[in-house]
Amino acid sequence: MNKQNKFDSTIEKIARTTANKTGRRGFIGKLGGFLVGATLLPLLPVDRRGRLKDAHAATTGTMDRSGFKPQDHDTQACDYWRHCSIDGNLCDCCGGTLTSCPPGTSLSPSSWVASCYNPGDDQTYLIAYRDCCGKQTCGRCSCLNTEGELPVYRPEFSNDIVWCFGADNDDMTYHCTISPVVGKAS
Amino acid sequence: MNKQNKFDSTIEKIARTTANKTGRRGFIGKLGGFLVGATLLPLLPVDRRGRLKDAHAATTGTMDRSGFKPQDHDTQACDYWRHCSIDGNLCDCCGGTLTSCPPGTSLSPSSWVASCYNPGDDQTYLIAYRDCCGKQTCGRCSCLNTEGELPVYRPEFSNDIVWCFGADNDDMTYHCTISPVVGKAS
Amino acid sequence: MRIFQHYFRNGRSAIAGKIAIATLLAASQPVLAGGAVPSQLGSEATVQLMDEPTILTAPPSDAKRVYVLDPGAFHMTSQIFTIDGNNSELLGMTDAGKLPHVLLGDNGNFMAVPSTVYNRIARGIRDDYIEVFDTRTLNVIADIDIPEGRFLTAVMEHMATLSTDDKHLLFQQFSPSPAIGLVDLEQQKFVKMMPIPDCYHLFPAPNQNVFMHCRDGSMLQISYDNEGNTQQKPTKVFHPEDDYLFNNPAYSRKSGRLVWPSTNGKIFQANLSESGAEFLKTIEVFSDQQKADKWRPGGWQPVAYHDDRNEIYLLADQRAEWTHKLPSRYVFVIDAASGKQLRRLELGHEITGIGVSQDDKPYLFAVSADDATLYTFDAVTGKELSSIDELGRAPSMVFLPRE
Amino acid sequence: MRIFQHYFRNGRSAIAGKIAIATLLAASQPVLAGGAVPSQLGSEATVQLMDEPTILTAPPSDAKRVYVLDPGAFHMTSQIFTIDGNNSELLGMTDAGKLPHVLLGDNGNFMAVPSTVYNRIARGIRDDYIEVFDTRTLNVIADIDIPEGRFLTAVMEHMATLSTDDKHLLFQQFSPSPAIGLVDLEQQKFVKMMPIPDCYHLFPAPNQNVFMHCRDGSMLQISYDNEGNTQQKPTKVFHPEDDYLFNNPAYSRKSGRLVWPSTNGKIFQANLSESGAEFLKTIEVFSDQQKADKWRPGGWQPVAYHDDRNEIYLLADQRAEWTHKLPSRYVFVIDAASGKQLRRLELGHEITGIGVSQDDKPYLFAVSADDATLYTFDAVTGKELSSIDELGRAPSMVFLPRE
Repeated sequence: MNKQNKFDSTIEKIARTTANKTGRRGFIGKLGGFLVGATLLPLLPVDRRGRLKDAHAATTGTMDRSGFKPQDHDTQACDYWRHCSIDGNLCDCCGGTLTSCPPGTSLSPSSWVASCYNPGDDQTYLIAYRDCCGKQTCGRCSCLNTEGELPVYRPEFSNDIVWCFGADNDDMTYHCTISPVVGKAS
Repeated sequence: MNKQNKFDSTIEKIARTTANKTGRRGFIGKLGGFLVGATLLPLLPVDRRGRLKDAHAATTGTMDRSGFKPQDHDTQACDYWRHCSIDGNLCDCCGGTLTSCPPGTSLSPSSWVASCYNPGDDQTYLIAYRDCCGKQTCGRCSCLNTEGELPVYRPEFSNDIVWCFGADNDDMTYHCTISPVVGKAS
Repeated sequence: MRIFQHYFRNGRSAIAGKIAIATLLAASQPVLAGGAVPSQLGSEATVQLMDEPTILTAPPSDAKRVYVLDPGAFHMTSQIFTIDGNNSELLGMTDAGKLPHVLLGDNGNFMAVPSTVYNRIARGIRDDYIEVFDTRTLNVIADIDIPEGRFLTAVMEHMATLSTDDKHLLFQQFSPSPAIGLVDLEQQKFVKMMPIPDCYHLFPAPNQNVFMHCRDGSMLQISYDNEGNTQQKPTKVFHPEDDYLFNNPAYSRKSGRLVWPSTNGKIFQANLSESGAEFLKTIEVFSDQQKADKWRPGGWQPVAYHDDRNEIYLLADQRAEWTHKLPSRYVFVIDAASGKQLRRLELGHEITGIGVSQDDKPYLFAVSADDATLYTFDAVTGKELSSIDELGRAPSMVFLPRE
Repeated sequence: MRIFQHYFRNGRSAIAGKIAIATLLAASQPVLAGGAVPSQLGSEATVQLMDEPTILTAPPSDAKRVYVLDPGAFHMTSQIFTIDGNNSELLGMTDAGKLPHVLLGDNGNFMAVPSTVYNRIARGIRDDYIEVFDTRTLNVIADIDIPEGRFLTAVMEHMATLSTDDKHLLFQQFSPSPAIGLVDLEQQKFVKMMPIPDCYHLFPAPNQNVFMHCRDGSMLQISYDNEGNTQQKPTKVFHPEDDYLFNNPAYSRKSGRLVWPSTNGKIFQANLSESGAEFLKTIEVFSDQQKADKWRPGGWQPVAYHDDRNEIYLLADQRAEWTHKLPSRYVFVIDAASGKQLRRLELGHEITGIGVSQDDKPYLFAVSADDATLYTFDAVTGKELSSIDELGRAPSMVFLPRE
């Protein structure tokens, strides 16, 4: 319950930051304040233990109504902490990795963001989800996580959009999602 | 076992008829002899009891390695006797009926044939399977029946071909299959 | 109705013309496609049958006609299932491309489907278009080219709409800049991308008006003429920033009633008309005790509204925060005037989206993406009446005429 | 190899040219597609990351590279999964249209995929084409237009083929008349539809020869020149009419060995070369006792052949007659010279199709359409080594380099 509260306050902070930068009633806010902080953070919770490849990689860790319960050891499970706001397929199960697109896809430079809690170091990080585009839906490791996910009128937090803006060849087609870290969110 | 033998001999009869008409080593034979007989037969095992619509029409009656075991009461099950050589979807589950295509599809005038045993009257009938075309695969009531089904080099008995030759708009795309009767096969 | 007849008179020949061009193109290829019956197949290819195969036509639409959309999970192709909701009988299917909209016009007599395809499955040349189908024959009666501007999201019912008089179709563009695409259905042609500010959803009102919801919590009223010139007027802010509204509100083209729940259990309502937006008192759905018991709304298409009964149907379950898109097993029926809970229906299945028929013996239609099944309930008693399964990969939305 | 390098030198620019044309076409539309990052998204759209996202490249192909094809059930789109068979690791996916072929050339360095799409999902304008992919980047290195003549059947491995030198690609037409489509891969262009009699499958032999199997039980040897002129010569009849051959025989482009089981448990073999077809002694796979116990072959891709070990792998199970397409749970390993059963592998899963790696520690790859899973076994001991699941809707075939 404590962690949940902490998480909520992070999301609220993002929302307020956005509002502050642009005025509550402005159009779309910017995460500028965040980014400055983020790029100064040298230590990242990147998993350096190598990937725990499970040959039998059925979709696991699916969220239910009891909420998102993050773990920090299996990047190919839906409940891996960085995936807290992914509605789609983990690229790690599609020929990519946690932060790389599969061969033959195109990486969109645009992203939606969420604030995810890492149980490994008890810290919260900002994740910028990027879609790998130009192939049909991967179909493996399908996750529906919605931690901090906002409606479409707050597009920068919405995971319902095909986030392929700026992808090669104008391919607005969804294949899978990677979970790179922007930086600490608190 | 008796029925199985009877069935086999029917298939063989078709094969021989085909061969006789065109010579064993000719190209593709004709079912001419059959058709003359068939069109003279007035009595057909058409189900006149009305359709037994099951609101919960999951795929049922799927064939296993013990072989095709026909029944004569549920036209929406894979094991309904007329479907003995269907590899695909029953139009009866797709908005059509046993002998009608669903709205918006096109009916191919071409067909593959098989000889199916009707347990209701202990007779064997020739069925000319026709594909309804121009929409993507229906997906409901998927059956893989292969009673009397022959390899592609005997195309008139092969259910692996997209049988949309002659369909409207050249749409060589498979939606579902109907099971009209040609006539008695013995 | 006039438009519909127009399609039949002129639309058909327009389509036939397109197909003729396609055939000409094909004929310039060295070899034709497989249209003709191959000569080497012989007589069995056109064997004479004792049965008389036909192509069916669906019965006319009624209040309990239901369309179920399976867009998959952002897949490149979709299926729309036409179902007779009286008895859960499947009447036919319609194909569409990536993340299509399903727009029912003329009391359900036609269906317009804005759609997107690529010529190499998920890459290559993009093509956006609107197909109009006769809902009895499921034949295409118009195929209208539009700019490649559809905003591709998990399907949100009101990101495209027919005007209240069925004369126009409007669809939303997000990139490269916000706009509404205006399509003239009578002329069967695209008119213009009409620039707008950063607003979302399209709720039509009479006389070429449409309302959108903007990021700041206000609505924007847009009047447009036949050439796509607009006048735009904002309403007041009607909901706080931290009440996050669901992506799929209920809106009645007939009455102009907008019913919009938030993830924390409030319902915002407005009556939209040419003269503006009239906002109603916000409903707090759950009691303090229910909130303490973690009752919250959830699902993809979580709300339906019955015009004549003035009843709101809301999908809900006991759940943690931030699980607002997961399915629910219950529907709370709320009086839209008083905000009181009238009854709670236990559906017994994991339901993704709901709709209610607008007749006086209403049925509640509830689709489960998990089960790929549409369940039908008596909307008053909550009794399960029938169901139909095998509806594709992940059917997530239901559509009814006149809603 | 030469062809492959050619693609890299020239193919790329050809493709780039096509895309440029596509862009020009798009630019003539009133509004462009969503390629640019929408201005209204602001800086978060291109936020700077601590991680460095990249696009991966697969390691070079080896003998244990496996491709699994999921064509669905006559669906309009397909997926091809690239898998490192050493450890069942998925390396990437490739899209294709309706009932595509998977043709591996240059020891697995490129993959050619003849495919078919329609511009309105399953109707409208048909487009047949061949895409050539670099198997490391999975990028398209050529897109070759062909006439709309592909014979659309549940995918049969040998209805399209590369020539033994990878210079040509051949595909089969059935309607309106039987023919082979000849494609020049070096020139990246379609050459000609070459008329043939009523024969099926394409088994390439050196120096522009290809063999087909005809309805009467003979083979037809076809020599073709670069312009698509043919010389055709029939072989003797090599199997009786009532031995129904499976639709998917095993054929080694390397050795010219054709291994073709019938549904009643015989195996016909031939060595195909420029000088003709040499037919080997027919193998009777099962003993009288095994036949009495109803052992019969079955599956969609029921046979594989290991060149150096001269071993035949045959999917089989105890089954009724006329169940030849249902999956099997066992593989019988047969000495191709003596016809003797060497060993029987119990797979423990319902297997649809098999392939074997051509190295000296061969793995048997077995795909289950029911489980949507590829299982990997030691081909000698039969021990299950690994598996990978969630491979689409109904993956039914495996392909390996050099087979």
